[in-house]
Amino acid sequence: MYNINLNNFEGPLDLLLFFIKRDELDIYDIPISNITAEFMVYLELLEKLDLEIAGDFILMASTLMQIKAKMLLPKEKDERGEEIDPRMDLVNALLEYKRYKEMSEELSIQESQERRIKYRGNFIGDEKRDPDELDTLLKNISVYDLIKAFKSAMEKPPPEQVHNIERFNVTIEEQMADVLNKTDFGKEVSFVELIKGMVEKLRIVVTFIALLELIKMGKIGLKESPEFNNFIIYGTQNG
Amino acid sequence: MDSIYNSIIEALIFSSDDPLPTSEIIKAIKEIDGSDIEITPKDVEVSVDYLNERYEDDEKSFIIKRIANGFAFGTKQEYAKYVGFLSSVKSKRRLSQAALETLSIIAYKQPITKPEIENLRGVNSDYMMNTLLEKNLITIKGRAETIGRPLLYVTTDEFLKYFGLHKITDLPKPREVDEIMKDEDFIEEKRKIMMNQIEEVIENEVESGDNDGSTTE
Amino acid sequence: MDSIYNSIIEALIFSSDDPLPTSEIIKAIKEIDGSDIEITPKDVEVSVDYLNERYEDDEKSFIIKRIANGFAFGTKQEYAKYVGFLSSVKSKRRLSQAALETLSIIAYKQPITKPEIENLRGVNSDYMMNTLLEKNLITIKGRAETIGRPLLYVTTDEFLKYFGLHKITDLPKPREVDEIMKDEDFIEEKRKIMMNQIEEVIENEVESGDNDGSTTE
Repeated sequence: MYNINLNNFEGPLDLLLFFIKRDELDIYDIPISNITAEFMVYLELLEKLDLEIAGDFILMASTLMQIKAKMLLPKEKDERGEEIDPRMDLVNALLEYKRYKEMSEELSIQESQERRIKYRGNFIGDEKRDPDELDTLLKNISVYDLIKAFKSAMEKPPPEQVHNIERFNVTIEEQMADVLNKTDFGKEVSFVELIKGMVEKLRIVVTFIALLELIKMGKIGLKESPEFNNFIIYGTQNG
Repeated sequence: MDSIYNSIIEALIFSSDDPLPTSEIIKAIKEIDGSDIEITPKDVEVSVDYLNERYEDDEKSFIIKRIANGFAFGTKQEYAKYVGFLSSVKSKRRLSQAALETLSIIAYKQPITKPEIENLRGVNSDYMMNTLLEKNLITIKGRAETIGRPLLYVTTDEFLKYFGLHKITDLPKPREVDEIMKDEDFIEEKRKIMMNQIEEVIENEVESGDNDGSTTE
Repeated sequence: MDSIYNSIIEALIFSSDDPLPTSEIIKAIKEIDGSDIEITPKDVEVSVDYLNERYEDDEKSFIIKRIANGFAFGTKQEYAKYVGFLSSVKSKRRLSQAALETLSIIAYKQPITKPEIENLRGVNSDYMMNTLLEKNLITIKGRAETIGRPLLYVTTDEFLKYFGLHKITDLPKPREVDEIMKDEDFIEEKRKIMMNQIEEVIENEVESGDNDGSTTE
């Protein structure tokens, strides 16, 4: 009787590979009867020692016995009339498993090598400067700044003179929706950009009132723009 | 002291997760290379000074600093803004545990209102909600019919993309997560049932086939 | 690219607590010095190579490694025993054979479902999957389109880092089944011998610097 370290096998496939290697068996022509018997001895040993047996070993036992039984019967044939070896599926599973078992050995080597290396893990000595000062992200804009920017926008001559007069039907609600849309969660738009293309002063006024309304509701925020007389509007949505 | 210890001292300080005291450096070297190695605290000081001079000469961006009774590597002041930018970007990008918690509540209970979220988490969630909105992981979808008509929050397509999901129902079910966790009792039960079923087969098999009289007991 | 960026790139990598991708390096530099700074991924690569040559010439105990899709400073192998003495290396437990097996299947066949893994291994893998998920070596990414829509598993950046790989494509190629048959035993034996040698060296090193008797297994 060979010495088998009971905890050496990761599963039934591993155990079968062990048998095949130990007895120098041809994997394509496994003596299924012998190997089944060996497998059963191992299984019983596990039982006797009251070790935890995974259901997988038991499942393999039944698979082996099934194959064994099929070997005694006339061979089934595939669609081309060739005999199907009842061991074929098992052989394929063994080979595929062996492939990954080999790779796990590669990985184990990599693991060993990598364990010899230590990456830097102590960063308290690093000099850091908070880059906040670089951002113009400051919320110290007063309503005065707002009015100033608004006034400057109103004073700019419209790019084109439009003569036709139509019924003017812009609402604060519409403009609010427009602003919210343009500042959709995190998106930013500058005031100058926002009113670009607005030819009617009234539309700019209504947009401005919409802005005030949204600020009051806390749905947008303002911050400084690098440009003079302009400011950035951004969405906040904190309810 | 042999000059080879300059590199070893460098490696030791580099690899330590805390500022490394002189005594530890000496201890490590003696432990590995033998207690007969002659190395004094003074030697270590001299070695660190030598290393730092080399870093200066070679225009390295880091030096060894004396911090909290030990030595630690640190990047220099000249690079503070670059280093600072990196760490601020990182801290912004990493979804904090709190954000993740909030996000998971929204993901599994959507559509959900802020009061409901706060009720579940037990803390104010304004900041978290804003962060998630800013990162476009959640969005607002209508209002609840309840009093005050609070806004309803749902996850976005960006959220799905981030987590590699096609649709929101692809989220792992809590049950599936439990399944991954090993349930010892369950496995043991399953084993016993299977074992009993196969016991008979084995016995028949052993008797009919390789009958040597030894059966399972 | 100005040579001053060698030092800046060095500082950025040195101060990053995770492997730093090229894109982050470029972003940090452009953010601080202006978006008109011309710096390409190629420049960063060249710079890192230059820095590493300098470390070699200066006999530094650490170099920049390409790992987990980025760059990180790490100690050279020669210093392993000293570094190991400072604990954190030796305290890491090695992965079990079963864990490595499961991991190699996931690494090569990702994205992959649990039933597929179990089919290949021939054993129930709940416990292994849980261990690997907890160690952050694998993670869940979406679902398969097959019946039951099982969860899909992939390896993480932590996996790359753990095995010292730069990209997932750096994994050694598995052999074809035919090939395995041809020289099965020879290769197998050679590998075993190699493994044992490496193990021994490590264990000796760890043990020699470690008098509490707890070694790797």
